[in-house]
Amino acid sequence: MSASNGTELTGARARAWLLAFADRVVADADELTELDRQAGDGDFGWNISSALKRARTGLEESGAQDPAEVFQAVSDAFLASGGTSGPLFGLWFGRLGAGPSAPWSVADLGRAFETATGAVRRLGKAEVGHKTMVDAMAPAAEALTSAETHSWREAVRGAARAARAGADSTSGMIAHRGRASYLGERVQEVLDPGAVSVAWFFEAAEGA
Amino acid sequence: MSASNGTELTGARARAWLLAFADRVVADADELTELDRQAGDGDFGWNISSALKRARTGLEESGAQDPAEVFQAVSDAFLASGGTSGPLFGLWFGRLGAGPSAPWSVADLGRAFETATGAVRRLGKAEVGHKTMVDAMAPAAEALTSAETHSWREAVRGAARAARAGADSTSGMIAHRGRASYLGERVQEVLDPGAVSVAWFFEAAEGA
Amino acid sequence: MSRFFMNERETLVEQALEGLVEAHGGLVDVHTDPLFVTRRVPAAGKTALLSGGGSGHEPLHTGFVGPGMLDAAVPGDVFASPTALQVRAAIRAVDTGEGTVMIVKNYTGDVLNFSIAAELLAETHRVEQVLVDDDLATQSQDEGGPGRRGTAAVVAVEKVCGAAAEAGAPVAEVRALGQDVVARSATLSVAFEACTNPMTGRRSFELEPGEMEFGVGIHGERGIETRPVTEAADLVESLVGPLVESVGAKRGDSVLAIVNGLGATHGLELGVAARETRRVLDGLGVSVARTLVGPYVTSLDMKGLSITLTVLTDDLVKFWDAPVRTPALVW
Amino acid sequence: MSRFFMNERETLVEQALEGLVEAHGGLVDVHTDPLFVTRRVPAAGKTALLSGGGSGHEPLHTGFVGPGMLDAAVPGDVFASPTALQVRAAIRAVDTGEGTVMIVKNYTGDVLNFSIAAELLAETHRVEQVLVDDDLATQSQDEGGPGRRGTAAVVAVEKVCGAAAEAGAPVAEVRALGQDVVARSATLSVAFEACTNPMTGRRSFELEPGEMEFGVGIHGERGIETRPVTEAADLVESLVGPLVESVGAKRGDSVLAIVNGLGATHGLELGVAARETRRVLDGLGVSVARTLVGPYVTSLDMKGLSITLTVLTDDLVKFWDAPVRTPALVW
Ligand SMILES: Nc1ncnc2c1ncn2[C@@H]1O[C@H](COP(=O)(O)OP(=O)(O)O)[C@@H](O)[C@H]1O
Ligand SMILES: Nc1ncnc2c1ncn2[C@@H]1O[C@H](COP(=O)(O)OP(=O)(O)O)[C@@H](O)[C@H]1O
Ligand SMILES: [Mg+2]
Ligand SMILES: [Mg+2]
Ligand SMILES: [Mg+2]
Ligand SMILES: [Mg+2]
Repeated sequence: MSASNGTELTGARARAWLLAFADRVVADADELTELDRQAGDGDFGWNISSALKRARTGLEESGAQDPAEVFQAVSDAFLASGGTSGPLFGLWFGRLGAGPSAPWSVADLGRAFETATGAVRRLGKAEVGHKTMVDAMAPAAEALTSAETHSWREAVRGAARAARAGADSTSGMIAHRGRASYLGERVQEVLDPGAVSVAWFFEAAEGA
Repeated sequence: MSASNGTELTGARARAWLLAFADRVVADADELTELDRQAGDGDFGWNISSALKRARTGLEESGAQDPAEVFQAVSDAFLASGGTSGPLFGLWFGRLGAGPSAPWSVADLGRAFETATGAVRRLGKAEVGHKTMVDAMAPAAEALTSAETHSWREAVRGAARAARAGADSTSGMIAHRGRASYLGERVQEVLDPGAVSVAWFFEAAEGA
Repeated sequence: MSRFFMNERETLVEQALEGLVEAHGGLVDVHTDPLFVTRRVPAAGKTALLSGGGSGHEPLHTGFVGPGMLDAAVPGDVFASPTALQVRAAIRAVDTGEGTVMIVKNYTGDVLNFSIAAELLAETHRVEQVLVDDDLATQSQDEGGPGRRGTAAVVAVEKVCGAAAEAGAPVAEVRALGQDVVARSATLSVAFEACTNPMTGRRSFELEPGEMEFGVGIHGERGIETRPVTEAADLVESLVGPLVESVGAKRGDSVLAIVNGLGATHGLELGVAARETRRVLDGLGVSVARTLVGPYVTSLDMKGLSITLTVLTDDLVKFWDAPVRTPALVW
Repeated sequence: MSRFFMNERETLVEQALEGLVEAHGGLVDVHTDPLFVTRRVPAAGKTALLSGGGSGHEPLHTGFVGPGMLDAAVPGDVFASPTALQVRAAIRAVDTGEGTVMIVKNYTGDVLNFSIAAELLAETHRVEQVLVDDDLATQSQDEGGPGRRGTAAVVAVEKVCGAAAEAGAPVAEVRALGQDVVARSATLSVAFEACTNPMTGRRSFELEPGEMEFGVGIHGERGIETRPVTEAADLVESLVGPLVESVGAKRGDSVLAIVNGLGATHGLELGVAARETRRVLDGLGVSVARTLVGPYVTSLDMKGLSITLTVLTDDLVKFWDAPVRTPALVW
């Protein structure tokens, strides 16, 4: 489903990206659930894959013209799924969905993810180091903003690498937000499932 | 605690017998419970050892003069312990407790156990082959009745052997009474715990 | 391996009853030595209604003592019948001269002890017995055998007899009504996980993943068959089908459905079971006039459920709907 | 390995609610798309009272809808907050112009979704929030952190606010009263066995024989410490001691004690716990004026219990005693 090696994020490419992300999450939901079982309440894989299944159906049927439309559809699916991750991802994708109604340049990408991540940080009162999805979102957004390239593929490769590093860094952290914070040092070594899913999100872009 | 090699069951010997029985049951209650777990509701070891603990306290303090008094005390303890085995053993020992108020000859023993076992058969509507305590009680009573000896030791040895054979025969039987009857062939190979406890009862006499 | 929350095993039932009074002291009193439970405010001038049996089935029977239901409950040790002496003391405490109806679940131990108690009082008290034997899984051809077990239909019997007694029905009538409810009722149970022995922490039987035990009773005993687990819809069909046939419910009949949790079954699961019960009966044209859903007759922490159907008459609906005020049932 | 009785996982919560209506159709209605539960007979001219949260805690909150308690309950999926759109729809359905008080257990997901719902209605509805954060185990120094979890004290809050709203208290008063109950309450929980994930059949954590998990919440998460199991008496002391200190109960004070089963805990066990709670408080000179014992705030089939203490005033006793008629609480 890989689109041409262009410099822009088109609607079609965004669709492919989100579908690849959804496929990955649905296939590997148990991995996320297991992390949430260890450090939270064991429903994260179910929560996120329910939302993305709903999103997938919507996307498969829609002929979204630009990235914003695609992100908005995904946002709606998350907002209809509750939990903690539901509204946070709903907000994240919702802010992306408020981006330009046209193909996005790498600069557009950077701006959109900065804004979206800022909203999540405010709503969740979460900063980098708190062991949440923000630990993967923030470095990815930063990588996109400071990308010294006009190539979509290179930009997202950098974002994926940053998100993965951010997710990995959550192992070793003592959580300050979310359910893992109740367990403190007892789950210090467990990866944050929200952050892992964000890494998967950017990794899915690499193939799109 | 073994009394002289006499021909009679004295009060002291009856007391020693019952205490030995109680000790055996309390020590090995888990074995009975496990049988009842497999074929019933898993409380037999608890039921019978609670009753015998109560009986033991009574017996240790009392200076029972004859066997009837000893059996009566044990009957009271069983009647105060409920379950199915409670009233049945209560009746059995109760009928024994109605025997002669003097040391018992082997012939007295035979008569007393025949009467007592008959009462259990009537109340429980249980016959030999139904996979209950009666499968050990009946052959033991018969062995005592037909004992061609005046020696207490020989008589109870025969009763113990008969009770043990009766208890062993319950493995292979399909139950017609008690909870095991609900399970039919599924627990055909399981020994009936009530019958096993009766075998222990007569075996305890051998050392008394 | 599991753990039962208690102090010494010897004091378990009595201490738990102290807790019942702690929570429902306005409704019930506990008598010790011997142990039994009565209403806080005794009723006079009515048929006395009493039940009992082994503990471990709570809220049965102690949770059903109060206006509109039982006058007394006599708890044995866990899964063991109470003694005849307990039952006798309870009858003496609640019989105010109008006679007593004892509701007895059909288990050898209960039948023995309750019968002995009644016989002990034969000279002085009029004591009648309703024998509850609703468990379809233990239907047997064995003449003189123990017969069907008594399980969750006992709740319907206690509620209906309780209302009738409260309304002034004499002993014979209360007894006949109870026996009629029994004749109109049948129950089937299934377990997904056995209960834990409070002493040993061991389960009463083991199931492999994907297995369930069909036709269990309420004492942790195995059922009649180990079957592969199925979805709720299919499972409820396999329970309700035989029940409908057994009670002879026909198109147009009204039934009471008791969807009962055996201990560790969650409210969500019981909700699904209630929904499926209604669906299956709708499909057969049988109307579910009343439904009771909850853990009312438990088997310690057994994970499973039972479904009871009782074919209703207008009178039975009236008695079912009559006010009741007990620790476990209030309306 | 255990099994959750259901059909497809997707339909679990909705089908379970159909079962709730099956059993309590006279009291509650279920609305779908979006999903929420209201009283069958809507109340008008009073402050609307609403709560909700993840499912799996039944009878909380859907079992507390009815006269004297909630006007609506908004259930999420198992252990997952409902969506803001569900909450908004429920508020719209029950707010008759007098305003709404939302009772929210303190979890990030619930706080987010309920707050978003209130903001969405800011122009048209007066919506106030009571935040319940009674779980002593999650007391933390972390400024801006999630704070204490909300657990079983929510029952006291819903009962008291429900009575006040029924009695005509305006929004601000109901809210203040609720917040006051929260301030007077604390809860500690302990688990002997973790709950089972409905999807995987796996336990949320494993304990070795002889271990218990101290300070758990109601989502199957581990507690603050794994400890060796102790007898009921010692264990209750270790729960009640810190609670008394936290709520500042002094000799002569009266408290409400909620002895709550987490799912698979048996009535006998809860009875013993209630008895021990009274014993420990007696020893401290604190009077247990009211006790609620049962599985009211569950964590699926978790084996364990929580104890909640609320320091009472005469007014709170009055509101606690006021009549209530819901699926799970009637008096
Ligand atoms: N305050 C917060 N800010 C940002 N992300 C958060 C916050 N709290 C939790 N999260 C993220 O949400 C994930 C858990 O989501 P989910 O399982 O849906 O929540 P829960 O079951 O705790 O309601 C965590 O892995 C974490 O990444
Ligand atoms: N009808 C009966 N007649 C004689 N003995 C019986 C009868 N039913 C059961 N028993 C005996 O009782 C034993 C079980 O006793 P117990 O565990 O106290 O009973 P339960 O738990 O079934 O009430 C059985 O092993 C059997 O020997
Ligand atoms: Mg989670
Ligand atoms: Mg037994
Ligand atoms: Mg028993
Ligand atoms: Mg959750």
